[in-house]
Amino acid sequence: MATIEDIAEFLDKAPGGGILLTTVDAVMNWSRGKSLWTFPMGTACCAMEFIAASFSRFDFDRHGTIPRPDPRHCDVMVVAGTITHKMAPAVKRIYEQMPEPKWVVAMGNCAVSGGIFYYDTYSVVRGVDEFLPVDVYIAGCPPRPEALQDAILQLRKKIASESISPRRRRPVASELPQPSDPRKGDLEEQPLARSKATAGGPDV
Amino acid sequence: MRIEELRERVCAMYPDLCPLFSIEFGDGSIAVPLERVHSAAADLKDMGFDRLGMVTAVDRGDEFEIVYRLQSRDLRAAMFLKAAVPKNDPVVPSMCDLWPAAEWQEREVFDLFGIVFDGHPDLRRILLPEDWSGHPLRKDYADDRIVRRPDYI
Amino acid sequence: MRTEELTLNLGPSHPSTHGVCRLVVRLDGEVVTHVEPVIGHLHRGIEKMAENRTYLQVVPLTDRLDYVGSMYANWAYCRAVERLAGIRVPERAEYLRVIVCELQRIASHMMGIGSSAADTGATSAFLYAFAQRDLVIDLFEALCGARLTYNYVRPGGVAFDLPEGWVEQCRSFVAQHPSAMLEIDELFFGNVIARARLKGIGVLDADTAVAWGVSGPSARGSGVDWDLRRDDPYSVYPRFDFDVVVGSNGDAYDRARVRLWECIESCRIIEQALDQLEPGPVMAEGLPRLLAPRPGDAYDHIESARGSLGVYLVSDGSVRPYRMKVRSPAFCNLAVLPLIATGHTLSDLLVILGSLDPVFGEVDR
Amino acid sequence: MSALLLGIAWGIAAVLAIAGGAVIGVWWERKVAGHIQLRYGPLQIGPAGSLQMLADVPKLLFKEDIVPSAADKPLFKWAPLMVFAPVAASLAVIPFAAGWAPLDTSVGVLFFLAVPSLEVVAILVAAWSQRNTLAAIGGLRAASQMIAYEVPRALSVLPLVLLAGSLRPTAVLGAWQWWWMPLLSIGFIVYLIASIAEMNRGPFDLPEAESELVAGYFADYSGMRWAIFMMAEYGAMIAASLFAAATFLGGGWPFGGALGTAAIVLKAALLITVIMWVRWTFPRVRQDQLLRFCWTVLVPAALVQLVVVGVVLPWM
Amino acid sequence: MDVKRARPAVPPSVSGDAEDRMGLVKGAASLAKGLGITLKAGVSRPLTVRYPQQKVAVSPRWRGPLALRGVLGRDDIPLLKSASHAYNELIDGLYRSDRLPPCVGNCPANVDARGQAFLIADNRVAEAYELVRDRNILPGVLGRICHHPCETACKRNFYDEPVAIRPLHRFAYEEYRKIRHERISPLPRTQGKSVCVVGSGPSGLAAAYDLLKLGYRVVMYERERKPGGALNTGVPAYRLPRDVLYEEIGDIVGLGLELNTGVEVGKDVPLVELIREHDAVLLAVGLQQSRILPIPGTDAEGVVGALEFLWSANFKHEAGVRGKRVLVIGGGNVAVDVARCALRVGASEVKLACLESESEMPCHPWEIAEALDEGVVALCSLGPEEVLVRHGQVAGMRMRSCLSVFDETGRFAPKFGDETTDVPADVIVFAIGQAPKIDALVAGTELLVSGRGQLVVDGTLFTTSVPGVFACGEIVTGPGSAIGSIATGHEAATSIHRYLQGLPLDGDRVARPVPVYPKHAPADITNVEANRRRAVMPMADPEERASDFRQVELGLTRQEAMAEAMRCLRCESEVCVGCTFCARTCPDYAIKVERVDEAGARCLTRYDYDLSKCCYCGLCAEQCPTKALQHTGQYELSFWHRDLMVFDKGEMLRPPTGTRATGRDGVSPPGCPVPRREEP
Repeated sequence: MATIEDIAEFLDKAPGGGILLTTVDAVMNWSRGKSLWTFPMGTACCAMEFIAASFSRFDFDRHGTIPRPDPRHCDVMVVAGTITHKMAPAVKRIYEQMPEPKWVVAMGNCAVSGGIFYYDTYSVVRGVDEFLPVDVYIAGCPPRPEALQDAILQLRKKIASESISPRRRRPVASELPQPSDPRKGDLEEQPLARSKATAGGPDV
Repeated sequence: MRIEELRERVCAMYPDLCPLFSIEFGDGSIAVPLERVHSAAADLKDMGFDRLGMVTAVDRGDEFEIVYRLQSRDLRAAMFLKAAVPKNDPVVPSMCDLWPAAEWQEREVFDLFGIVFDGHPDLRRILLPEDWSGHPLRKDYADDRIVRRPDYI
Repeated sequence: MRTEELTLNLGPSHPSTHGVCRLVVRLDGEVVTHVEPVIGHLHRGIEKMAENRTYLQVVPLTDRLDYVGSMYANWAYCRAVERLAGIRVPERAEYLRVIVCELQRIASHMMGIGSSAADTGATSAFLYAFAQRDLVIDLFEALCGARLTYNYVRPGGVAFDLPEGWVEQCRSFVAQHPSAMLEIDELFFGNVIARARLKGIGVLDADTAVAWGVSGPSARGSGVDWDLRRDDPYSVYPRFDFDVVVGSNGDAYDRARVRLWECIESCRIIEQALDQLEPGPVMAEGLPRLLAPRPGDAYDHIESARGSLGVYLVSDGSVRPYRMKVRSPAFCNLAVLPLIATGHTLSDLLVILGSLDPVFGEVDR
Repeated sequence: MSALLLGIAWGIAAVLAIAGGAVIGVWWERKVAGHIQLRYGPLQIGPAGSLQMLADVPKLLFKEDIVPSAADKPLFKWAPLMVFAPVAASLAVIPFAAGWAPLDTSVGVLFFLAVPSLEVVAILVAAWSQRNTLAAIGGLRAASQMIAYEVPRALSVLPLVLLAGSLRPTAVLGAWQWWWMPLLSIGFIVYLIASIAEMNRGPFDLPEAESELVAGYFADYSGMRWAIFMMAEYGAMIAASLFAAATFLGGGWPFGGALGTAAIVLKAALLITVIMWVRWTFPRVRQDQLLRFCWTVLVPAALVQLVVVGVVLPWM
Repeated sequence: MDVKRARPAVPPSVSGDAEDRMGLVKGAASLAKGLGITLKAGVSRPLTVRYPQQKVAVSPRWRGPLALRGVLGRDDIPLLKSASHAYNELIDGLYRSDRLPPCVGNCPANVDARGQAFLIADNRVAEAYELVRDRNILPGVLGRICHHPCETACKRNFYDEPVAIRPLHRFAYEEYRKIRHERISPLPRTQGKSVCVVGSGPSGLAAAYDLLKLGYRVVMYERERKPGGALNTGVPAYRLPRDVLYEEIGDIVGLGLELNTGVEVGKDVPLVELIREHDAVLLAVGLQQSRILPIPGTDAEGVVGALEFLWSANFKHEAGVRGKRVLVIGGGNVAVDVARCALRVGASEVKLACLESESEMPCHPWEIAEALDEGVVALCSLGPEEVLVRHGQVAGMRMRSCLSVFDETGRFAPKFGDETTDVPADVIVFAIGQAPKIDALVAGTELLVSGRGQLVVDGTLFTTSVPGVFACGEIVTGPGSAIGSIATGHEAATSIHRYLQGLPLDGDRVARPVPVYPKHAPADITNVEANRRRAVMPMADPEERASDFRQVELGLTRQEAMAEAMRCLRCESEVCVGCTFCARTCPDYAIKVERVDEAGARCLTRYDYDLSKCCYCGLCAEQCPTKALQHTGQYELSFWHRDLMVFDKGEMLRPPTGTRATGRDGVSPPGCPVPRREEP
């Protein structure tokens, strides 16, 4: 079976393939964007909103997005919930089980940065982007189901700019800038209100 | 049953421990020496405390305090059973033979405090990964993965 | 013929483990000979964090314990703080707490029943139950501006008074809910396949339930007639007329169906509470910004959707708890899983797990 | 030679038909499930989301084709086609119009019952080749289930053959009388239930039970290979429904000609809808219950039907 | 689903039928029923809201991401400035929109203390003074003697300590007096009508000031030789130096007031004449008579009323108590004043006896504390029974122990015990209240006087039984505070204005709301940073001060006052002052606030809000004193990069319209991380 890489390579080399490649890209991106099957990597509260998003009131299926329990059939991993150090290897493994092309949505603040579990806890990973390349971050604790649907619509925009050609491809996980400092989301620690007040003036 | 009645019954059973029975915030609590905690628990179970609601520990600085919450459906009463556990050799008799409910809860206390339960059938970490080092609910637990909160109130 | 046991690893991300639970199962054919739940995949160290938060700042943390029933953890925690700090809660606040917690019970049981149905493959029943839950969530959103993590019950009362029109909205929900429940009852619990799947599965007898510390609907399904709302009455519960629903067989069917009837009982309580609701303050007066209870320890518990949810607080007189321990019913209930699931098939194992209705935020804390 | 050419032509036609049918079927299933669940289902592409599959198919086609390193690679790669082929073949004997079937053989009914059974082998191959515990369990379940339900399925078709006096589907259709419908109602229901079990659909979807085995015997398949499994499943559903429409339900009756063919398709679509409706209503049965149900209810019921027909037959 | 009321009885057993297995027929029926239910659902209307075309109406309480309404350095707060007769509407409007600062709301005269602090912190002290003077006509005076209900309600009580509003009044006055001559000039008389005010106490002055500003001619009569009413005669000089009082009244005279002192209306000038002469008359004569208990022995020598005592102490610095033992009866502020004055005029020993227990004493706690500092002895829970007389001269007082003062309903109904004590004393001063003395005043007019000698006055419109004659101050309200009297003066002035303009007196007139503020438990300030603490008012040494009439409170320095003004939280202004309490309350520590404090250039320099840590609990916005920090209703919050989720000040100030999805402006290039935008 011809893989997408073969086609891309052929188009890259073929005369006039550039135009064709653009067309193929457009078709592929449309198709991928409209058929984002999600793997619900739901661990905590956000998983409830993920369920709500797929159920009667919000109905993810309208967007062509259906949750599949098997990572092999999925395009997007929605990390919904807190990821602990104990859970992280499993998440990474499931991500690796997903076939390319694949995307990651970090749903909710726990998945984005640890959120409320950022400080003072010993077991929470401060954001899944420490070990997964995240495409869309959703803020919220938990985000509304609409926010998740909005993120999928935003992800479509991102997909629309991608290409099947390796030369035009988006950077894959290993090429993305790796988070050097796991605490990058943290505002640098400084005394609470650095006051340049006149001598003796109160802080507040 | 009111707490005062409960105190009388406990005092009748253990005259020597009666001064250690305190009533605070509407709850009765008896502190016993560590070596008597199992026999006291067995006696209290015979008295009617058929449920072990909670097993936990508190790091009191120089020693641990192991706290059992006993509940009774028939007596309609609840009380604490507490014992001080030395920090250098934290070994507590397991309550699994009295209440199987203790099994997981004692594993949790072992996991988070490092208190060893003597006679527990399967004492392993339960919440943290097997290869974790340290017991995080101890006050002196140090872990460079912890980001300290800014210190202001 | 020589057979060999098959070791199977389910989870930690499995569609039917209701969160992040890993089940290490040994199978003889399809029959489970041994199962060990491996929990802690969602252990976030909330108890440690609470030692570093002020008493008020802990409330949002408790929201995240049992994320299907945030109100309960809020309430149990606040009761412990109130006991420790000697705060008297205004009556209206107590009524509001009862109303929101009974609504929360409905929302949580909808999830429990629904996932029981989904475990057996009856997805549509799950969606119908979830549609009812959505209505409750709408009520909560109107009340406190959040869908899941309410931060509504606070030490000293509740955060907000009812918005305009809320009582009517709530009444219309309560009025239609029992009939919707009966429909789900007919669709799922009356179904011959569901009965065949759930009846006689995972039998837990009453004595074992008590000895293992099982509480809530899971214990009541076994005939343990114990409900803190009635037997250790707190708040204004003694003022309401309601029945404690008790099963008899202790199987998955009874556990799940007790939940369904509890929802109908909750509706009764809510209606009575709405009738008795009087205007008044919803927050105790004169609370300082930073609570600093006197040193000591206190425990208080409430009947959550999963059982008796207790919070044990130790204060050292400072503005932060010295130690917080959550006695989570889901944790204790889950401990009996190996006991009752052994000998059943793999399919039943997940049904039994579902009938215990664990929420791993609370199990792992 | 011409037979081979015809065969190839038919093969292509069947693949296209099944692919088309599956595309429509998946969409229709999502719509049926959606509306039963108080939601819409696909809505964005095409009218009422009917072209949703146009997006899904290219995506699946060009997904990464993962072959697990532990898998038995040749078997793993070919298993989907092995599942697909019998289903495609079974379509050939269905009488789409009065007196015409693509492959009008005298043992057509037998062919229809026997060929899809080969799927069992393919599913076992697929399940075993993955070296995945869940898939293995799914494969085992599928095997026992499919073999067991062969019996009532075959028994339920037998009365038809008896009544028609022929194993040739066109002949069965030709001999069909409207009163066969009430007469064969038990057999029809047994056939429907057995077919649902054969095609591993709810409430008999144990081999691929989402909530237990995640995806069952095709757990490790991704992209197009998995799509072929899905197509085979829908193909089996279409084939079973078409066969039932063409035999039990009297084919084009009450119309003839092209209208008759349309009627067959319509009846099959109706049956498919019923199968989906059932799927989204009921819980799943357990393995032992599934087999017990087969032997204690379905087989006796099919036998009763046979006896009834046997009693009626001499009076005809 | 249909809404029908179904109340099924709970079945005796939830387990259902006894047998576990259903029969074939029942089983099939149950399946059919199930199919029926799903069919019904299948043909009914889906519940789906078709996002994004349709959107669920989000609850108005939705706790979305935070946004700031305004910030220090960019936005000014609104000053409560208005013509006096429209001031009520202003306050009422603020109250209705829940934007009334507690200090303003709790002040009887609704003085804009927030505006004062804002202006002082901006180094616009004279403006601050004038802003305050519009409501509190004697800021310098009240800045010394006011019982400051504003500070009681101050939201800072909740966080640490209240802002020192009263000392700021005083500070503003001290600054203002340096430039007074530049800013005082007679106001134009535009109305052509004249009003006569009888009495130059705070209420009369307040009314006169308002009327002057409205353009009326105002003539004021005062019995004493110096103006000020009770401020002049009653308040001890160690609390209020008289030059301050005269100076401030002089300012009002400078604005055009015609003040006639030493003229007693009713004796020197008949009231009837004034009514005839002027378009309106305002009676603001106050309470001029001390009450003395009807117990045996009060006619003995050495029994004095508080007013008389204070008068002589203030003006003669001699009250005939030198070297004598003084017993003051009463537990109010006047009693404390008397006691402290008695010390200053040379009493050898001062005791203060009152019915109430120590915690119930009606005087302000700080007053009694200062008095105790100076050596006054308080005898609590004692009721006077009899004055002990020896040779026609007071020898002491027999006191009976008092068990409780108020009954369950809170009415004054003292219960006495059996014990009695004799307290020896040479002089007994009764400071148990005052009564009006208006017989001479109203003689010859048609003014109605009640049986108890009180003028009949409408309590809200301040009209009397004669049209055109109004009354205000303590003759209306009974004994009260200076600022309370001023408030009645403003009201009376409004009535007079409406009367003279021919407008209905009540009509569309708005009553000032009386908000009830939650009582705060005193905040724990043990761990509070030093720069959050309230400026401490320097006091004269107790030993030293008890001997003379020099001021006890020494006033804030300029630096202290500026710093204190900066402590103001500017409640309800919707302008963030960078108080950092949101950062302190946040359970996730997701907020960082920084501010520069330089007079005239105060600015919030940094407000970083980490959207990705926030748990949307709402604690910060709930306790934000200014209501500048508010939740928006947004919920579509998708971002390309984690760094975009830290909102800076500019982002926080963006109006919460549109979508915040994908970061700034929603148009970041996909695929690559976007660097954090620098602050402009």
